[in-house]
Parts: sequence; C-alpha cells; structure tokens
Amino acid sequence: MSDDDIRIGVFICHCGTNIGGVLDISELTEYAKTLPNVEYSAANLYTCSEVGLNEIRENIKEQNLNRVIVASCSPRTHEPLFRSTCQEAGLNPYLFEMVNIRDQDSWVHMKEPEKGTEKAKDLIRMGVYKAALLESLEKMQVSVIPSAIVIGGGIAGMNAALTLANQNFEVSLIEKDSELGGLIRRLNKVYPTNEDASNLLEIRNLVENHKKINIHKSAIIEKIEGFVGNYKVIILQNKKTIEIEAGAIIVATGAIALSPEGYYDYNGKTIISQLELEEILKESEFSANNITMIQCVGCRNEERKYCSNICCMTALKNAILIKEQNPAANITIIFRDIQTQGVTYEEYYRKAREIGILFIKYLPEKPPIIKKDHIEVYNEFMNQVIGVPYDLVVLSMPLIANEDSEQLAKMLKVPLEENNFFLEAHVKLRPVDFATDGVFVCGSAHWPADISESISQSNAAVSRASTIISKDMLEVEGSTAEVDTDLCVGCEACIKICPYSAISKDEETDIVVVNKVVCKGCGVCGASCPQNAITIHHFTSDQLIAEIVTYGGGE
Amino acid sequence: MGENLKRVMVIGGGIAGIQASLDLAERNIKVDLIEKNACIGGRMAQLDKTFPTNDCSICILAPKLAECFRHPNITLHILSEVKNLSGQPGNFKVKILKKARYIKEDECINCGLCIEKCPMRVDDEFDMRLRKRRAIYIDYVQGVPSIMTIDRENCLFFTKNACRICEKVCEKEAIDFDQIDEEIELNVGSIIVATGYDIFNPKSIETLGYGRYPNVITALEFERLICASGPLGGHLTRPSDKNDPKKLAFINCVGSRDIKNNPYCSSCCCMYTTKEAMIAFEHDNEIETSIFYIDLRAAGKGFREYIQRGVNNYAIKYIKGKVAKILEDDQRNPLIIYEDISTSQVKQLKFDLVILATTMVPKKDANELAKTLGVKLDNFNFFKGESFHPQKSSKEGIFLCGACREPMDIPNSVIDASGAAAKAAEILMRG
Amino acid sequence: MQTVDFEFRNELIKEDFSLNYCYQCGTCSSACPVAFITNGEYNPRKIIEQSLLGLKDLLIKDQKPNVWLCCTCQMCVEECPQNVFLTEIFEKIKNRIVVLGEPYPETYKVQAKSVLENGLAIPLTQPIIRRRDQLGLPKIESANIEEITKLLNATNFEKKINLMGENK
Amino acid sequence: MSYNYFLGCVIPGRLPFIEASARKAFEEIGIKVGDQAKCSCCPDPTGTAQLDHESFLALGARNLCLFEENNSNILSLCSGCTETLKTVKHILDNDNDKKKEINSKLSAIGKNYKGNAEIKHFAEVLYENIDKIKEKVKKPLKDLKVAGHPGCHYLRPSEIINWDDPLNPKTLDELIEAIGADPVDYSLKNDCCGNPVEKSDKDISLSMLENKLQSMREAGADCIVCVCPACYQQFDFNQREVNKKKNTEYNFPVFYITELIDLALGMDTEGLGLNFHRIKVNEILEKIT
Repeated sequence: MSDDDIRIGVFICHCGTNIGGVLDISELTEYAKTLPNVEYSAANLYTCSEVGLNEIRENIKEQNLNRVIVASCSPRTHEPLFRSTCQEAGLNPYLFEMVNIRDQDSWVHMKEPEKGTEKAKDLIRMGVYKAALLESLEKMQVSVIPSAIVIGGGIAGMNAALTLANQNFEVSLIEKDSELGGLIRRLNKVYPTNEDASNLLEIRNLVENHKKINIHKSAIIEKIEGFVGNYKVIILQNKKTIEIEAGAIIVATGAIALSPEGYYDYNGKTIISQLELEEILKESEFSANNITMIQCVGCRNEERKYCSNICCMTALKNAILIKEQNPAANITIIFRDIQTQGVTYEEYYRKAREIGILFIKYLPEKPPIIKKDHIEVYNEFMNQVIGVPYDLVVLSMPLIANEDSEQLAKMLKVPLEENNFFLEAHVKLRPVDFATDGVFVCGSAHWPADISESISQSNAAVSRASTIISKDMLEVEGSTAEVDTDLCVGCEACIKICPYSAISKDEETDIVVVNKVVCKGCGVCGASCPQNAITIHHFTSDQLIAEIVTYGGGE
Repeated sequence: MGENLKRVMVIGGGIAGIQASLDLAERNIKVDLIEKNACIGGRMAQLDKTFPTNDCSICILAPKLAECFRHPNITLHILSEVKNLSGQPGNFKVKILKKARYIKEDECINCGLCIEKCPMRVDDEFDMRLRKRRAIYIDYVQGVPSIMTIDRENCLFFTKNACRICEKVCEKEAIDFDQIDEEIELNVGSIIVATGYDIFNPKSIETLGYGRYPNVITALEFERLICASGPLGGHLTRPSDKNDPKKLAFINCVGSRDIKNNPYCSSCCCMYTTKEAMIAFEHDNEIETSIFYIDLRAAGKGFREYIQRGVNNYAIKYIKGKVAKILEDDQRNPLIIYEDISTSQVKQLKFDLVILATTMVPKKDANELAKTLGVKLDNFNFFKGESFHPQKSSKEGIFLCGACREPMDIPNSVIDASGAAAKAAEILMRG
Repeated sequence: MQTVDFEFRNELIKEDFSLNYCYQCGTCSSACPVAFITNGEYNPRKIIEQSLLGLKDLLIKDQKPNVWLCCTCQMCVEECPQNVFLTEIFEKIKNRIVVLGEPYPETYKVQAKSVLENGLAIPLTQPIIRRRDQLGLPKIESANIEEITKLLNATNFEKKINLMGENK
Repeated sequence: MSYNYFLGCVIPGRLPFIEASARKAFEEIGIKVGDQAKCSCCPDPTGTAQLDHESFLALGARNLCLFEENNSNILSLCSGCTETLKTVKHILDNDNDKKKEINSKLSAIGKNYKGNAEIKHFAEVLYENIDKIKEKVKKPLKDLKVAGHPGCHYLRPSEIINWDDPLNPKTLDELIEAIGADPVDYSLKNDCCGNPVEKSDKDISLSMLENKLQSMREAGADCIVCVCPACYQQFDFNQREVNKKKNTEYNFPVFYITELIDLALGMDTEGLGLNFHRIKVNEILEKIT
C-alpha cells in the first residue's frame, strides 16, 4: 500500500471535562489535520457514546477512511469497543489505533494544561505515524472443549461443580484432601441461620452422585497446560498420573485460618482460637462462664493489613450460641469495628446485643493484655483501661491464603495480590474473572468469604465459565508473535521468558514455534530475542520506531 | 412438558441487570432486558468514580452499555414495566407495558437540535434535580439508547396542546406525537429481578437540616456536583454562595443502622464517603475532610488499605461519633455538634459543606412488582432471597441480584448478577 | 483500674432492657444540650457505657460523669438510633444512688421534704393566697396531708431518700 | 367526659396570674373546665421521680384516682405535671404487675387506680380549638415577633406524650400564628431552657438559658412564649441572673401563651396580673395596642 492510499481519521475525545477541561481540544483537532495521511479530524464530547461511535462508522464510509485513531482514554477499557465499531463499518479492527491522552496526559498534567496540550500533540503524532504502518490482522478461531475443571472441593467448589453439571456440562472436581467439604467440616453451626454446618454438607451427596461430575480426591495438580477452551490439567492421584481436559477452569481452593500459636499467650486451653471453640462446641461439653473474644488477632496490623471479613460474624454466632445455651454466661467481644454489612448481618449484631453480649472497642496501638484471670484493655468508649474477668479467651484469627496458592497461580499463570489471595481481572466489573481467559475464581481463594458469599461467587464463576464452554468455537487475539524461521537460531531465550508458555521448539527444525492461540501478544519474547527474529504483530519494530523517530523530531 | 424456553427476562438495566444480560447473551441465551427509564445504566451511571480503584464510573460502564445495546441476543425494552405474570418456571408469560417515547427510534440521531429549542424546563432526575433538563431529553450524554425521549408529563403539547417546536426543528422527522403506549407479551423460561434501590430522603431527620440548610447535601448529589459531566462541570462549589469549599464533613449512617428509620447497614457508605473525600482532594489539595462514623466497615479486598490511604494521602480524618445535630451560622456554614468518642469531648465544628451518606432503600414500587411476580419481600421491602442461595427468590424460576435484595456495592452486584444468570440458565437446561 | 462487674451490669439491664441495644455511636452526646455546654464532661453516652460495663463505683460513688446533670429533656431518647431509653435509665441510676445512701444534690431533698410535709412541692403562702383573691381565683382545697403521709409510708419514701445524708 | 383542672404546685403557689389567664382564656373560648379538690404534687418528673420511682407512681396514681372518682378528664396547666400523669398512666396501663403493686399501696388510703381518666396538656386542648380561637381574635397581635419555647415535657418522650413532633414541633407556633403574631424560627427552638439542671448546677443551667436567649435574639424575637411554669420561671426569673453572670443585656418579656391569647381576644390588661412579671411587659403592650 503506498502512502497515497492511506487515509487516517483522528477522533479526539473531550471525555466531558476529563480531557476537555484541561487540554485544548480544538487546537488538537486542527493540529491532527496537519499530520501526514490524516484525511479527517474531529472532536467528540464522548467518543464512546453511541453518537461518537456513529460518527466513526459514518466517516469510515463517507471519508473512505482506512485507519482510525481515537485519542481518548485507556485501551484497557475501551479498545475492544472501538475495534468492533471499526469492524462494523467494514474496517479491519487492527487498523484502529488508540492514543491515551487522559490517564497519561490530562489527568497527570491538570495543573499545566499548555504543556499537556503539547504532549497530546506528540502522542497523537506518534499514533498517526504508527497508524500509517498498521496491517490488517485476522483473529484466530479455536475449538472449545465443552467441560470445566473445578479446583477445590469446599463449598464454593462443590456448588460450582453441581451448578455446571446441572447445566449439562461435564465437570472434573479436583480435591487435594481425601474427602469433599473443606472448612465447613470443622464448623459447628453456621450463621446467619445458626443451623448445623452439616446441613450445608448435604450438597456433598448430590455432587458425589451426579453423573456429570468426575471427582478426583487426594489429587495433586502437577501441571497445567493449554489455553482458553483447551486446558489440560495433569494430576497425580493414587500414584497415577491423570490428564484432564476442559474448556475452562474454576479456582475454588479456599483459604486457611491463621494459626494462633504465638499470639496473646495462646495455650490451647484457657486461650484458644475461634476455630477451636467451634470444634469444642461441636464435639464436647462446654463449661466456661466468663468468655472473652478478641477480634482482629494477627490482622489489620502492619504484618497483615486486611480485614478478614468473616470473623465478626463468626464471633457473634458463637457468642449467641453459648449465651442461648447458658443465659448466665458472661460473654465479651473485644473488637475494633463490627463488620456486619447489609440487612441480615446487622440484624444479627443487634440480636447479639439484645441477648446481652458485651462489646468493648480497643485500639490497635493499645491492644488487650491477658492477665491471670482478667484481661486489661484500653476501652476507647471510656478512654480508660478496663478489666474484664475471664475463664476462657477466644482469639479470632483471620483467614489467610493457602500455602500452595503461589504454586497454583504460577501453573495457571494468574496473579496473586499482596496477601497471596488470587487477583481478579478487574476489582469492579470482573470480580470472578482472571486476566487469563478461561480461568475463574470464587470463594476464599479470592478473598475471605463466608458461605453465602462463596456460593454466590461460585454461581458467578459458573456463569462466566459457561460463556466460554457453551460455545463451539472461540475467537482469540490476532495480535501475536511471529518467528522468522530464517533468523531464529533456537537459543530458547523466548521459551524461558514467555509468561503464557506459548512458545515451544520444533524438534525437527530446532527452531521455535509460537502457539498463536495461547500467545497474548505481550511482546516479551520479541524484546528478549538476540536475533531480532520475533515480530509482534500490531507492535512491529517498524511501527514502534516510526513512533520514536517522529517523537524525536525526525521524519 | 415441552422444552423450556431458552429465553430470560431481566428486569432493570443497571449494572446488575446489564451484567446478567451480557452473561446470558454470551452463552447464546436470548434476553429481554426491561428498563423503566429512557436509558439503561442505572445508579452506576450517576456516580463520578468508583472505589477502591477510583476508576471513572461511566468510563468503565460505557463499553458495557454499548455491548448490551448491540448484542444480537439482547432485546432492550425501554420505558417498560412488567404488568402481569402467568405460567410456570420454564415457560412464563409476561405482559409488559411499553410507554410511548414519541420518537421514531430508527430516525433520531441524537443531534440535540430539539433539546435546544424545547421551551420547558424540568428538574433533571439524573442530576438529582440539581439542574434543569428539557421536556425532550436524553437521561445523560452517554446514555444508551442514545436517542431522545419526550416526557409526557411536562411536554407543552401534551399538557397544553401547544408548542410542537421539536417537530418543526427535527431534520430527521423523528418526532411522532401519535405514538401510544403498547402492551407487549413475552414468553420466557426464567426471570431475573435487578431493579436496584432508591435513596433515603434525609429531610425526615429534621435535626440534620437537609432541605433547610443549602450547604447540607446528600452523597449522590455530591457525586453529580463533582462529576465532570454534572451540573457544575466538575468544579465543586457549595450551593449557598458558589465558593470553593475547603472543609468537608461526611456523616455516615444517615437513615441506616437506625431503628427509627432503617435498621440495616447500607453496606457501601464507609467506602463511598472515603472515595468522595479522595476525589474532592484530587480536585483541590486544600480540601480537608472529616468523616463521622459508627463502625468503619471496610471488609472487602483492598478496602482497609484504601481507608489508610485516605488518612495518609488525602487529608481525611475519621471521627468516631455519630452526628445528631447540625446548626448553621449567619454565613450559612453548617455547624456540626458531635462527640469525639476517642476523647469523649463534645464539640462544635464549622464546615463549608456537609455531605450526608444517605442509606440505600428499597425501590418504592418493590411491593407492586413483588405482587405481580408473586415473590416475597423481607421486612423492609427488599426482595427476599434464600439464606445460603441469596439469588434464589421465594418462587422457582425467579432470581434476584444486586441491591434490590440487599444494599451492596458494585462488585457484589456484578457477582450477584452473574450468579443469578447461572441459576436462571440452569432452569432453561431442564425439562 | 475499673473491672467489669457482670452482676451489677445484669441488674441494670434487668431494670431497663433497652440498655442492651446501645452500640456507642455518640448520637446522644451530640444531641444533649448539657453535654454541649460542658464539652462532654457530662456525657450521656459514657454513663450508658459505664452501665453496660457495670462500673458500679464510677456510676454510684464517684458519679463521674454526674448523672444529676441530666436535664431530662429526652432529646437523646428521641434521637437514639437504637431506642435506648437513656433518661429512664438515668432515673433508675439516680434512684439507686439515693437508696444506697450516696450523696445527691440538696435541692432534691428540699423538694422532697416539702412533699412529705405539705403534699406539695411548693406550699401555698399567705401572700400568694392574698394575690389569688386579688386575681379572683378560687380557693384551693389541698390534699389531706395524713393521706399523703400514709401513702408515702407505704412506699417507704422517707427512708429511701436518706434526708440526713451528705449532700452532693 | 368533661375536664377538670390539674393546677400542680408552681402555678397556683407561685404564678397565680398564669392560672388567671388560663381560666379566662378557656372561658372566653367556651371550653368548660371544672376544679379538682385534694390534688397533691403531681409529683415532679425532674424531682421526686429521680429519687424514688415507686413513690412517683403512687403519688401520681393517687392524683389520677381523684379524677376517676369525679368522672372527669384532666386538663393540666403545666408540662411537667402533664408528663408525670401521662407517664404514670402509661406505665400502669401497660404493666399489670406494676398496677397491682401500686394499687396495693393505694389501698392504704382506700383508693384503686383503674385508668379511666385521660390527660391533656392545656395547649393541646387550645390547639384542638384553634379555629375557635381564630374566630374570636379581636386584636390580632400584628408584627409581634414571638420566640415560642415549646419546652421538653410538652413534647417528649414522644412515645408517652404522643402529641406534636418531638424534634420539630409545630403546634405552639401555629397557636402564635392563630392570634396574629409572628412566630420566629430560631436555631435552638427545641433545646431545653435549663431549668431542671438548676437543682444540681446553677452555672450550667444559666449557660443553657443564655444559649437559648442568644439564639432568640439572633432571630429577632420581641418576646418569649412558654407553655410550662418551670420554663416560664427560668426565662422570667433567671434572665437577669444570666446578665449578671455573663455580662449580657437580655430583656425579653416572657408570656404564657394564655396571656397572649387573652390579649388577642381583646381582654382588658387589668386583671391579667401582667404586673407580676419580673421582666416588664409594657413595651410589648404598647406595641400591640
């Protein structure tokens, strides 16, 4: 295609005042018109609104545009929308280029709008030079295995497996323990209904007897391969290696309770953990009369900054159960903030007060001190130290990430957050998705969750997984890496660095091959190749150099 | 029994309804999305930013709106309400009342000429009545579908048989005063309720002065005031004198955790007041904020760290102590009388602007819809879900998600929505 | 250091069950005009917290904060989001202070004495009777004092209120 | 059933001119109210009640019995008495054990509480007859800016008083309007006058009063109107004390609402006993005539 045939349209977004309130949009619009190959340039109040999108579609046709640039916000959120808009107007979606003049410009240069406008000119110019070199790319089609793998046989995993199976999908449920049930097996009763935890385990029979569910107990995951629609999980079960294939994976590995050892003179007798209290209440006689619970032990501190979400309700539950059994019991909960969001839980907190549970607020800088027969605590409500007699102290320990979550995350190529809980694709709008397609998360593996939350999330993960495994074929990213077989020397640098395991070596030719379905086009292989043998489509060296050169003032 | 219909009706086009619809549509199940207003988007479209990432709300919502609008498996029923339900799970018959828009949907190109010429000024509900819109209007700039609507209650043609100026200026001849309300019948296998929530009106708590003191506003009003596309164009000023406020106070639990109003916790206020204080600070680094609270509820992922960031980087002071009384000085500055429980001192503090974190309350028509659908509400008029399967309503084949069943934030609404979609799909796979 | 006295706490709860519902939000102190004037030295929330903790010495002996400063305006009760009947709880605490023989303000005794002696908090004096005549007001037939004495003996009033005790 | 007056202690024993104005007002409006003999102290909800709840119930119940025996309802001229009598009735009517217990005490004097007599605050009855008052107004109190002080026991606890809005009262201001005067809106309208605290700390009591007065002045009030003798005393007697202690110059004339009604209904100032007010009312009288 010669230069004369390239017709670029530049659409500049005000994003309300997000951009328009800082940068001089009309100046930018006029400037864009002066750039080579730009046939059309216009500003929109919101390019992403239907009005803006229509304008793109119409001008592709009317102006016969064959490259489109939108200078606006982040491709992370908006590139798919603009690409499909181009496609609707008959343009290959990869002939679209996005320039971020908001997150990287108007937002950071709010106080220096003139410099911001100059920077936007640079960014737009770079986009225009790159756009001239863009190529049409085709998205790949891959077939999908219509089944799912659920990792973890706790309440979240069991519910996920059952819900999938009820929708006629084949499910493999992988549990490392010798039986299903997870943490619930250790619980006495469950809030907010205060029914026996065993009621919640009834689902176990349904799962174990469902003909669509394949259960692998005492199974260790050895390896995970493949990609969206075509995953392969290799497990070790009874010393046998088993390969399971599925179109999607749901991670439901749960969390564990932090050990109370070393906190507050824990002794396992007069000072125990909340989980141990559960077990006592479940299995043996309970005799203590003055019971004091301490919340947020080992969390909401420097070491572990987070709130573990479920401990307040758990403490309230056990306090209520003990008090109902023995109205003469004196129960004190020493807390920091009572976390009982919503309708039912706040009602539950009120009920705990109604039956006479005593609440004392403490400050992290003045934590309670356990003495021989009483606890000394600085009571924030009284602004002074108060003694609380006890014969049993119960420590509320947080849920923490599973030890093996790091390993699993590596195998799945998904990230963890700082506390080693799994990190979702987007906190707000993709809460059970991973950035890696076809892998989903639910329950306490994601964040400490109670039963009702775990079930809700597991239903959600099922819904998200179903959007994949209900399809026969999937489209995957077209912007991928390509190896120049003449230049590759088979050094394997790229194989080692690829975060998606998308590259392998052809044993016959001794040079590397990219699996285009797995490749995300991230580009690390290209950057690491000593031979410059790898081209990343849509981010070719020519395209990037053109951007750099024009930024530096060259032609 | 015949095969169940592979079709779901979703009631409510907020983020929950949108997510449920998209999930179902993506797996090739047909969706009828019923929206009462002229545009989908719901409450999330009204928000400026969202916690804890401080993403611009409409920016992350807009792609979903567009996706919903363009998806071949989703049929949008705008200005529509459910009037009747019969049949059984797997095969429900629903009667929908679709109100006339008085606009030819295929003709309107949202050029805005009609808005310019329309002489009627009406309180803009989307902007919390903080500015006026016209009688022909679009809910908000990015609204989907992005076409006009004529508001029958206020249009001069309908009220006084006059005007019709929009008809004259519309180059596309898209105005159609002859349109009439229609009744549509749908046939669906299962139903998802995602009707969202209303906001508690703090006027009834007289001692806080809302409605009497101009510089006492609600949190959702604040979202509009500080939003770039809101009535102030994003430059926050206070209502009484248009000065830049420097000292802000947020009062949490207004109308919630309160036996006299709503006993429940509204779930999101601790977080959104923090967010609003952060945004205010980002707009003007001289702003200092006090947030008055009972318990700081921040149990979600990254929420505690968010609060800490507020303290460290955004000049936010959290004061444990609920405010019962606000007075006003002769400069119209709100005076807050409060107890700082950490010292037990009772003080009076002057602020430039006070923001009330008003609780989420059930939709006022929840009762009517529950009756139509034959599902139960809880004591407060939220749709009642099962304890451990909260997306399941009291009636088979009807599912719940989002704040229509309990106050919740956006991620939980999205989880709920996907969860409800899974359950709604499960029904269709049977039979 | 003060220690939680569960027994005393339970006694107070038994007297007024609404005490249980308090979650220490501070609305009462924000609504209280006396707390405002005293910068929180008189502090209804704190008295409730002391009651919840059963801190008998602080409540009954030290009387810190001074529960006798409650102006009985009931603003706290009207504003309380948990329907705690603070004014009634304070009344019960004051009753307890009195019956336990701890000091309380003299003025209350003066009024109580007058009720015991006249059946009235303010007895009719001669100048007032003259003034009533002037204004054309009818004569007042007051309560029979023997009857009042009998009734107050039945409730053991005089003994309970410890008129001879030390004043606060 | 008709009403008999419950006069209480303060009005007949210290402020008889209030009683006079009330009797005149009710007569003029055409509401017949009889007299009730042998009443004792209500007793004081801020006094005896705080010392011994049982004696409070017993004395209160005895007073209620007197009206029951006469087949008459109660019209109280004092907010404190109203609260006491309503509270006693509320407790005894809702708690059978308490009722039995108190009746066993009452048996010592041959009485038995049944719960037949209803209690009304006099302003409640005036408000019920507000249209009659409006009709009878001869000299509307034009341009008189009145700071209405509803006071606490007139409104609260709302569960027992069960009358006007406890946090945003309207009835007193409407009565003020009914006689042609102008009720001013002041920020501390709903606050306590401070009277009950005088028993334990005079300084605090005066500070509370000062805050009220300041708020009234800021709102531009000419005078204060009360519906309770305790509040009346606090305003009329203690304004000077505030001035002495705090170096201020408050001089608001203080009226009982019945006095202003009498004036608006065209009664002669003679015979109302306005001369017994500590803060002189002459300027106001000039203003309204």
